[in-house]
Amino acid sequence: MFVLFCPHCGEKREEEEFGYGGEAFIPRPATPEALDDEAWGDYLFMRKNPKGWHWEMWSHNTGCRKFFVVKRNTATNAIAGSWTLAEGRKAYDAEGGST
Amino acid sequence: MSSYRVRRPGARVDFDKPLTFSFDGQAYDGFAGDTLASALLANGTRMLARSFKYGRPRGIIGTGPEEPNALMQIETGAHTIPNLKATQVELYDGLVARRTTGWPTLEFDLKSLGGLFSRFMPAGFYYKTFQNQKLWPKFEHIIRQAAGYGSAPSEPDPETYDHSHRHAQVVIVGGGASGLLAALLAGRAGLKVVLLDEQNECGGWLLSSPHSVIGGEQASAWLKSAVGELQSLPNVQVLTRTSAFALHDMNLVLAVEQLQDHLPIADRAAHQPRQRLHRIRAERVVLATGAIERPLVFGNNDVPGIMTASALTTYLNRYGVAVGKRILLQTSNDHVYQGAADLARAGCEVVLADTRTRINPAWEKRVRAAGVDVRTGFGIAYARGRRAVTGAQLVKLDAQRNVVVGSGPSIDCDALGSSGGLSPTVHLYCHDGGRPHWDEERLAFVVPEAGRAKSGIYGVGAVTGEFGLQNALEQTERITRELLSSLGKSAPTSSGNLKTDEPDATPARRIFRVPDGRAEGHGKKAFVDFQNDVSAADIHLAVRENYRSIEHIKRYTALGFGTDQGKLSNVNGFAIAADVLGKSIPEVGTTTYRPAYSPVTFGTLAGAHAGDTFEPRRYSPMQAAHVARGAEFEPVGQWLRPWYFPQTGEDLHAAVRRECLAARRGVGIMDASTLGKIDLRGKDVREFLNRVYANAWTQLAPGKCRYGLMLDENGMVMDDGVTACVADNHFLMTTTTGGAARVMTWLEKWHQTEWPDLDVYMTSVTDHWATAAVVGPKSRQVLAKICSDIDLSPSAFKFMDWREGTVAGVPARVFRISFSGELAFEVNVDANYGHHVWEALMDGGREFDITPYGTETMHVLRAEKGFIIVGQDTDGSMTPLDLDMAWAVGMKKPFSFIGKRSFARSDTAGPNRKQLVGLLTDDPQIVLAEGAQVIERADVTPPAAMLGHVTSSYYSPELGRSIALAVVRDGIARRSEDGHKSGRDLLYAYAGGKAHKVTVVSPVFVDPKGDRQNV
Amino acid sequence: MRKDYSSWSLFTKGLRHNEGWNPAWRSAEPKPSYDVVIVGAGGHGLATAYYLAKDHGVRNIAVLEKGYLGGGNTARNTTIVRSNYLWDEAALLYEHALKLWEGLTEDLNFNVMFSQRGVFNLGHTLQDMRDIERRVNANNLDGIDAMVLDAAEVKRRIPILNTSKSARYPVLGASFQPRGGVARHDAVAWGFARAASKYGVDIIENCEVTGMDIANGRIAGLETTRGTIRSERVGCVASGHSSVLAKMAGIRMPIESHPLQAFVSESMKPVLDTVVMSNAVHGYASQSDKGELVIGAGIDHYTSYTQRGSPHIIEHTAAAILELFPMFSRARMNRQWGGIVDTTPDACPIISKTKVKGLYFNCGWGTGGFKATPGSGNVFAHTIARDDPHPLNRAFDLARFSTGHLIDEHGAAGVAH
Amino acid sequence: MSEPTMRSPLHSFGLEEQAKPIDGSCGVWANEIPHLGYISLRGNGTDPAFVTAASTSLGVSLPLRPCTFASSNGITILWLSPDEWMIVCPRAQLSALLGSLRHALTDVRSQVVDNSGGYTQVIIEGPNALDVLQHVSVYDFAGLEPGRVVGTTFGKSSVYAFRQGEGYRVVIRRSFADYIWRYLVRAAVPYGLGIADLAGSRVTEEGVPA
Repeated sequence: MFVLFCPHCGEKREEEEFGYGGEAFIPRPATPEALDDEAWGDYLFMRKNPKGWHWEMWSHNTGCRKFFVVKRNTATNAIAGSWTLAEGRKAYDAEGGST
Repeated sequence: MSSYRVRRPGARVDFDKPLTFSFDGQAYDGFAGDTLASALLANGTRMLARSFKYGRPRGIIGTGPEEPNALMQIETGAHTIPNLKATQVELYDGLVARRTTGWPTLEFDLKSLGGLFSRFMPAGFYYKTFQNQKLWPKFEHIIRQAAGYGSAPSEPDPETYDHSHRHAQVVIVGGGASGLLAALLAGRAGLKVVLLDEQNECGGWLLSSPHSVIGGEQASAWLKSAVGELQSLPNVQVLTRTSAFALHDMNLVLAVEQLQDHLPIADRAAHQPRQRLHRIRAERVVLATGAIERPLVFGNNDVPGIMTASALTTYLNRYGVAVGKRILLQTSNDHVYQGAADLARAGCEVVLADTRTRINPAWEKRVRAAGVDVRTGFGIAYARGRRAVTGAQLVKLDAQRNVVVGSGPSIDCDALGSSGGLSPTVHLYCHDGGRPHWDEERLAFVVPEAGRAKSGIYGVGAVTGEFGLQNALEQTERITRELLSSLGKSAPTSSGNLKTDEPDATPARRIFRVPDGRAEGHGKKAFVDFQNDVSAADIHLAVRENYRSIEHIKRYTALGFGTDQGKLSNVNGFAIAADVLGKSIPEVGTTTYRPAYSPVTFGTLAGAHAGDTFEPRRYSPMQAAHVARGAEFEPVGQWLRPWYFPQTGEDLHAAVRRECLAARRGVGIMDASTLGKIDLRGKDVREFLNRVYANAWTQLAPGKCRYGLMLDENGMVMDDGVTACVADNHFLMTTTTGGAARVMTWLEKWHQTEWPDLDVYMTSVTDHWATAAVVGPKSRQVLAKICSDIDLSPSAFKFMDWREGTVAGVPARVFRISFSGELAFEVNVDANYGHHVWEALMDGGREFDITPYGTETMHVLRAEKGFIIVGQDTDGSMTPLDLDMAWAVGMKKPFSFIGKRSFARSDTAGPNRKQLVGLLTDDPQIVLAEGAQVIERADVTPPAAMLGHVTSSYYSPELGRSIALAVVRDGIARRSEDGHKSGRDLLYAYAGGKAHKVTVVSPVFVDPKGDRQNV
Repeated sequence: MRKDYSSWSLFTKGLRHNEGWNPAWRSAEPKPSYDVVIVGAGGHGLATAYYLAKDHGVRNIAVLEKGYLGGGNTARNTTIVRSNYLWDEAALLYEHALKLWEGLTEDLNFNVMFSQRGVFNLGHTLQDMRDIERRVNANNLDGIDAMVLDAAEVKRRIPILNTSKSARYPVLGASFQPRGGVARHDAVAWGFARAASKYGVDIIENCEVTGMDIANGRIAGLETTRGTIRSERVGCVASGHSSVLAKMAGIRMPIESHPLQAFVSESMKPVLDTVVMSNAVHGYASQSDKGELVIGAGIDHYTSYTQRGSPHIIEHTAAAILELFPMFSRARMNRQWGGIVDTTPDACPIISKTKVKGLYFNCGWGTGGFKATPGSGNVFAHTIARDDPHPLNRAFDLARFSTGHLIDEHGAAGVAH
Repeated sequence: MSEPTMRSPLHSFGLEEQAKPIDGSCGVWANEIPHLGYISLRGNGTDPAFVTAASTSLGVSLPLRPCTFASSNGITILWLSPDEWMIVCPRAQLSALLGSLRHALTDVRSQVVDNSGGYTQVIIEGPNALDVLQHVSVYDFAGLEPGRVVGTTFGKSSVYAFRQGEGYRVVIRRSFADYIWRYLVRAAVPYGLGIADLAGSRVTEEGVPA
């Protein structure tokens, strides 16, 4: 069971306070109608699901109700850090946006 | 006192407090401080179980959680507990214990007949026989008759359990010498420390060895002062009778504290839970879990009276029980020597057979001085005796290789202890992904001493392979200082003199299976896992059959799968497998363990999540009013809602019929408080709504309401509800009862992740508003009686309008919306006034015979109108178009709203979609089953193609006939508008073996033009 | 195939100290090339190899396993077998499997202890009962045994079940599939391994795939920790690790790998002779022939490959089981564990060709994999052998995530099992 | 028609009748503080216009540090998130505060919502109050300092909790109140639970003591 640092509340809290929000940084296509079925299906359903470092979202359900970004290793459950959505995006981009 | 009792100085039993208890109906004596095991041994009981597979007589082997045989049924009736290990049951006066194996009696066990044919029942024999699938149930029945140890009680549990969530800087698991020292150092440094020990007092091995020396004083004195100091430190909490059973990610230790089981039932405190689950989140975890001695594997090593050597010592020194008068000890190492001397000094005749030819001279001198007969270079080929050990045949071993080189003496004994070395208790270290490593010198899987310091996990003492007391203490001090400095602390003073009187250790012999000079499988059965009757030969067989991975070996033979979790057996099993495979032990695999370290009561896991606090039950503000009126309730999500309000003698159908007619012809009232409500405000609210709803919201004026459909990005309907425009930048959304939380999170997610720039805030006001829906042609008259400041006239207050005013003296928002198709007003007030307003409406409606109704009538009324219930008429595979609700989809909105793009996919846009329709049975009195399948022909011979299913079905009192909603393939085109021209409207609905003829019609059965809600 | 496991062989070999038993399967060294390579020696992969050899005459087959065979979800599930799914596509696929289960022990000459003790799915709300009615009727029309039972009948059949009306989730009824039951999970992998091996299939353990050789849109071979293996047909059956393999082929998968936990009690005298599942309280239980209660928990919400989940899930499940069976309050959990389940958006598997010619995937079974083992292997073998899906798995292709033809089984798949 | 009367979420437990003055007889004392005013306030904590307008109209500075609260003049403002606060006030001040807030924030990106029907407050005091909170919540209450407020779990529901005076306050949602109270009572059994008499104390007069 994890302890996650909520970047808004500024505290480490137990996992039970949080909800898992799935893979982070899957932007909604700006013009969905311009996509073919496969590209739309990719956005809807395809996920990286890496074995290793994973950028993901959690929401602090019982606390500030904010979504934030966590970088977690799915092979070990080690956590590299938590960020607000905006800060997380910067950190993710600085890594080249890869896993 | 029985002849097995020895008054040992330093023993932890109180000879001044005699107790009585019973085992299998016979009364016995014991003393306070005994375990059930020590008391039984003191009474001379040797056989107290039969083995699982072969029915062999079995006795006590160990002293704690490693015990594989002595599984007991403790107490009777509602208090009974199955499978407790006698070694862990603290004796109390009046304790009732029963055996869990041996049928019909312990003396004669039916399984022992099978045991005679054990050569035909090797590991995995099930897989090779009983291959007739038809006969297998019969075989299985017989197998199940013989299965299992104890029994669960058949009555509800009279005791309770709870959880406690703690946070500590340092958690130390194990209160032996190392754990105590670590706790002292951390405690003195001012850290918040929790020390856990599974026994009734701290001390660990020191309790079995009270005459050891630490820093010049006796261990018992050192122990007393250490415990005393810890108790004086306010920042240190010592929890005894508390077994740490799991270590989870990020240093979460789970431990069970026993609060009651050691007390006579009559003395247990009713207000205290039986057990408490501590969930302790720690910055640092120190594993000081010690080690468990493993026995050697030799022929007939399961005969009662054969134990681990340390168990013999513990029973003597801690419990004052000399298990035998003539004792044979078999060892491969130094650990048994102190105990051998103690046993001899206690008056036992002791023969010590060491498999080594070169033994520790210092120890040899000490034991010989005590009168021990030491024989070197001998192993036990097999033990003698059946229900109690009577002796053993020794063989001469080669000095290096584990082979027999000659015969040895036959030695008589009435107790036999063996030691193959110590197995560190590495269980917890494995739970969160740690892997112990094999130490070939110490012949043990050990936790590295710095553990995984990076993640805050340390090991000290025997668990790291430091088996000597002095070494362990010195190492503990060193490691604990490292730990302290990692937390920015230092140990203020030296822990003083930690010197002991142990001689330097001599290397142990690498031996696990003592050879008997015969090929494996030819000699006497030599057990590795006692509880699962796994012998050395079984491991050989597994390897022979190519079950070569250690996991295969374990699973094929069941090695380590018992309730002792392989504490005695795993290393021996690994070593034997390694020998057969010609590999080293680490090549065979690393031992790993899963929680629980020792079994945990289900009730403890559940804690307070039981009975009326199992899960939240949510109530509306008007709950008391409903209870007072005799409502029956229906769980809807977490809520409990009134289902119907039966009057005397009414069943569901009669009540619903009365309620429906009241709403259609007079006035009814329903509690709609449970609907989700979200207040949205900001200048971009309309745009936000345009994006999250299928509908368009740009034109909705203040004072107006609109029904909306919410879709997921897959285009499927996920929620619906009415949203009101309060002001240009202010809306109030309602959601389904079950969907409220999901919708709130959904909206927040979109806003936070995709559209943070939209000026909109949303706040749940579900609980703020109490909502009473007043429904029916007379609803206006009812409302008029208690609301004077809203013009309720049809021209001033139209359908889908809302107004602010005062109802029953309370500020209210009144919505003229309808889920029944009738004239209706939904009155919303501050929930604190919900009960008051409900009663006021009931009072005001009395002259109109106002009738409260529940969810069932609500369902009938809405089904008569073809209004959907999301989750009942939809199942996550329905688009608005499938529901024939294109009117609620704003395809022209500039922003591609959530779900829109998915409509255009080939399948979603394709033909033959399932679509919402109405169904009418030919026989108007037949009410179809909800969930009936719609088929084309009356022939129901499988496979019959299904076109859809009935989603809602009721008897309509208004129409005097049954009605149903269904989703049917291409249903909209099948609807019968003008007779049965094409015949495609004629179908069958199948349920419970019957097919009923139905006609596909429009889903709107009552008032198709919608006139009634507009009056 | 010679049936060399029998009571007679136990007798004769027993007389000779059980020294005459042969290896259950042959451990092979990898050859340079195979006609078909199956990646993943779990139940599904081994079954695929077995049916490829037996039904399709393919002889030159290898099954690669990164660990030991049957060590993934085959070894970690709660052994429930049933076919009462909601949608035709899924129900017929699982029913195909169930029919194979019914002959599997004899077919494999290996007792997989398939015990048809029946499976109850409890209904606790009116909507549960609607869903049960819908599913049972659909099952009947598909020729699958199923019935709806009311609360009194459920109580009669499971006397120890708490059917009190005051329960948080009172039992209103159940669906019951008499032919459902449990099987011995490890035996399924071993039985298929042994049978496939007899057909000459090479089972290669400790052989991890590290890369795929794809040229001109065709699979040509695999890089492994035991060298390069060439093959023009590769079937991946790697459950939780499917995304990792797919990435090697440049394919995106609609899969997320989640921990799924389970636990067993200590062995107790049998009191529960059937399988009981409940979506509403989130738990399910059966009692093994050894007397252990085998209990499945819900899925952990986050993704993980660690084979362990969070303890509050276990605690919740224990509470759920006590809500159903209060008499187990004083029973004890002996051991808990976790598997990695590969979940899809519609809780249905993917048994599909891919855009890489000759590369096939069988994954996404989520919590339903064990019960499908023989059926999954059977239709996947067909798909690989013919380079064309079997009619029963045609609907389970990857294209459905583009066309929108999802088969939403969340309701019937319900809690993990 | 009867006069409008309020029923608090825990009304059905009849706590008022069971209340007695706090003494040494129980390890835990608890009771509901009913009928307070609750205002949900949303706005951007980094927007000076919002913060100033809200603080001025409330007469209390909006707490901006995460997980803190501010009390003054009987009003308590709980920080819930960077853009959300809960204002707890005596009922008597509710409409005035709502009015002045809405007025002050008319042109500022914000939301002011009366949520008074949706919440109630429970006070938990006594020597074992911390033990009880450790039973019911995963939060490290031993480490909760005065002046801090946290949103956390309470069994399988959630609460906002803060320390005030000798004890703790939990703000709970109305529909969960029945569950939360039962859960609390259950957790308190080992220590003995007394229903604290709060009548006449400043607690009920002002909602929350300064």
